[in-house]
Amino acid sequence: MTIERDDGSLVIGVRAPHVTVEGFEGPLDLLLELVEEKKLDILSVRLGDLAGEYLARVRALGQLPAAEAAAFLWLASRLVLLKARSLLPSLEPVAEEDEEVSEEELRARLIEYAAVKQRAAVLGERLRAGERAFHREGGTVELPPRGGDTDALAAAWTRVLQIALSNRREEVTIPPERYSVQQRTREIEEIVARDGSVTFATLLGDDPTLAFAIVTFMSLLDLYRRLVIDLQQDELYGEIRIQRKEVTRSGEERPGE
Amino acid sequence: MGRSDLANRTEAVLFVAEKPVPRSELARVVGCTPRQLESALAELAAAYEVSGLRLQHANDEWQIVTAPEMASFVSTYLGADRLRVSPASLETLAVVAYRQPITRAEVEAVRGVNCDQTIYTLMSRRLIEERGRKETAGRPILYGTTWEFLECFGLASLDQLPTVLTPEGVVSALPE
Amino acid sequence: MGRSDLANRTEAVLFVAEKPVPRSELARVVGCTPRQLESALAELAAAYEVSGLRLQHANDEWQIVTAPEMASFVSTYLGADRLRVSPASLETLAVVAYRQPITRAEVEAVRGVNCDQTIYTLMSRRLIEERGRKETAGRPILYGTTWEFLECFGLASLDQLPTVLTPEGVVSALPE
Repeated sequence: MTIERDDGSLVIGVRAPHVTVEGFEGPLDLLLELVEEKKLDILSVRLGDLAGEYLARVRALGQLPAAEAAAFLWLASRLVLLKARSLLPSLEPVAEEDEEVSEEELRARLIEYAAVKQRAAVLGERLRAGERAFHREGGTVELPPRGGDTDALAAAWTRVLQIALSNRREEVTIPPERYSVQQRTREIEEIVARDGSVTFATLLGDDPTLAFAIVTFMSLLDLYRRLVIDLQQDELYGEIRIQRKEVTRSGEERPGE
Repeated sequence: MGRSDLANRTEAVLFVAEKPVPRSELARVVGCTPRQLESALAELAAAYEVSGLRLQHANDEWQIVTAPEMASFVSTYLGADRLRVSPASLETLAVVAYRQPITRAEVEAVRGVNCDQTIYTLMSRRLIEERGRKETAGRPILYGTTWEFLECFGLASLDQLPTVLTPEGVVSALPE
Repeated sequence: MGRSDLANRTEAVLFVAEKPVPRSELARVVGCTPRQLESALAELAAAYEVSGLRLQHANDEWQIVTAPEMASFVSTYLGADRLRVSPASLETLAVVAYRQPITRAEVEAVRGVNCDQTIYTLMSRRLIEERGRKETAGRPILYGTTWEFLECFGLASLDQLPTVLTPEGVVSALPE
């Protein structure tokens, strides 16, 4: 399997980050492929009828990043619902009116997505054909008159740095980060032992990845289960505080010891 | 079959310009009314049909560029590299090109996937750019295609975007 | 009265060239013999007679320039702004200004694109100049900004270049 990356390099056997999941650009892409594969008319096929096959394909996708899995499964659940409704016309789910679940809505999205795919293909074709235009960089001015804008120069430098940075980002294939729950648990235990308490937000940091957030959360559950910490939240959606559990003198809260 | 003097003036000015020139500035420089300029530009565009050059425009800014058919020779001379865009970025680019100006959330609604990365890539290649803010909650950024986009795809203007046959009734019925 | 394809190729290449192009290079780029090129050049020169452009040559190096009659409009346009530098040239200038002395290859490594033309433009406007050679393989030319650069941007010295806040790790991680 070969993928052409944005920077023009070919990556063998590696998928571009965040973009492609097992060859599909997303849930709609998979659905569209099913429709096309079975040579169904996008305008008249009952989308719910594809639910079984869609789910089967999702199952076969194997390892899905959590965020993508959610999107695929969301669509799968919609398809199942459509299917169920067609089998049991009396089935009237509560408050579905303004949700994005109607067959028509889904069909319209699918059709638009099909158009997007075609347009992307046509644009890609043009790009491959390489028939681009060039403007003229040159000029006829010999001596620079005064009045150059130093801010523009600084802005250009900043832009170059950003581009250089982004190019580097694309060059480097970042290995998937690995946080073990064990390791994170130990870290949190140390923080709590040292500081007494810490907020959930602090533990997550400014820009946590999904994996990091999940591992942190699981670690907290584990610590809570093992009676190492107390969790406290004063109001709904409020700050979650993690506190070191007071060690009781008798130790009777530690079963098994 | 001589050309009009106005067309030649316009050509000379556009030739030395290193960036697209707004029509109003062009009219002022060559000394004519916007309407006269319009016919001069049309004359130039027609004359270029048989040449190695083209007249390109966007947002009523004009520039002379090379004809797309000549790209391979120009690339050879300039040592220019071929631009490559991943399929995912191409999809995002297609959505932006045909629906601009458009917010990221709107692009994502159409593609059904997160488009952070592809928008970032397209921005850093200058194929798309910010086009102000949408006056809705959160004032999200609007994106549109750039001058470079036209050049890279050899389009004289956005009107030349390839049309794709779709059941238009259905597509246009989508919520904007 | 269509033009030959060869004339159009030649036109496109000369259009993007910022410096006079030797005939031998031109022939190589457009893929023809020197004799064929000669007739293509003659064809172009004739076509330009009625246009705002002219074909100019010296020492068998060729260049498209604006027609002398158009000089007043061209200078009106060029004088309208102050310093005219394309965004691409400005980027190259920024790299040279902030990282001087620097070789062309180093500038290209930072910008990620071929910088031949922009360096030529900046040299011909005397915004950058040669600063000796780097003592590495091939002894490549080092570039730095000129006195005119300072004057043009109203800087008393290079210390006055606006500081740009960047994540230091990124800057220092750039290829040297």
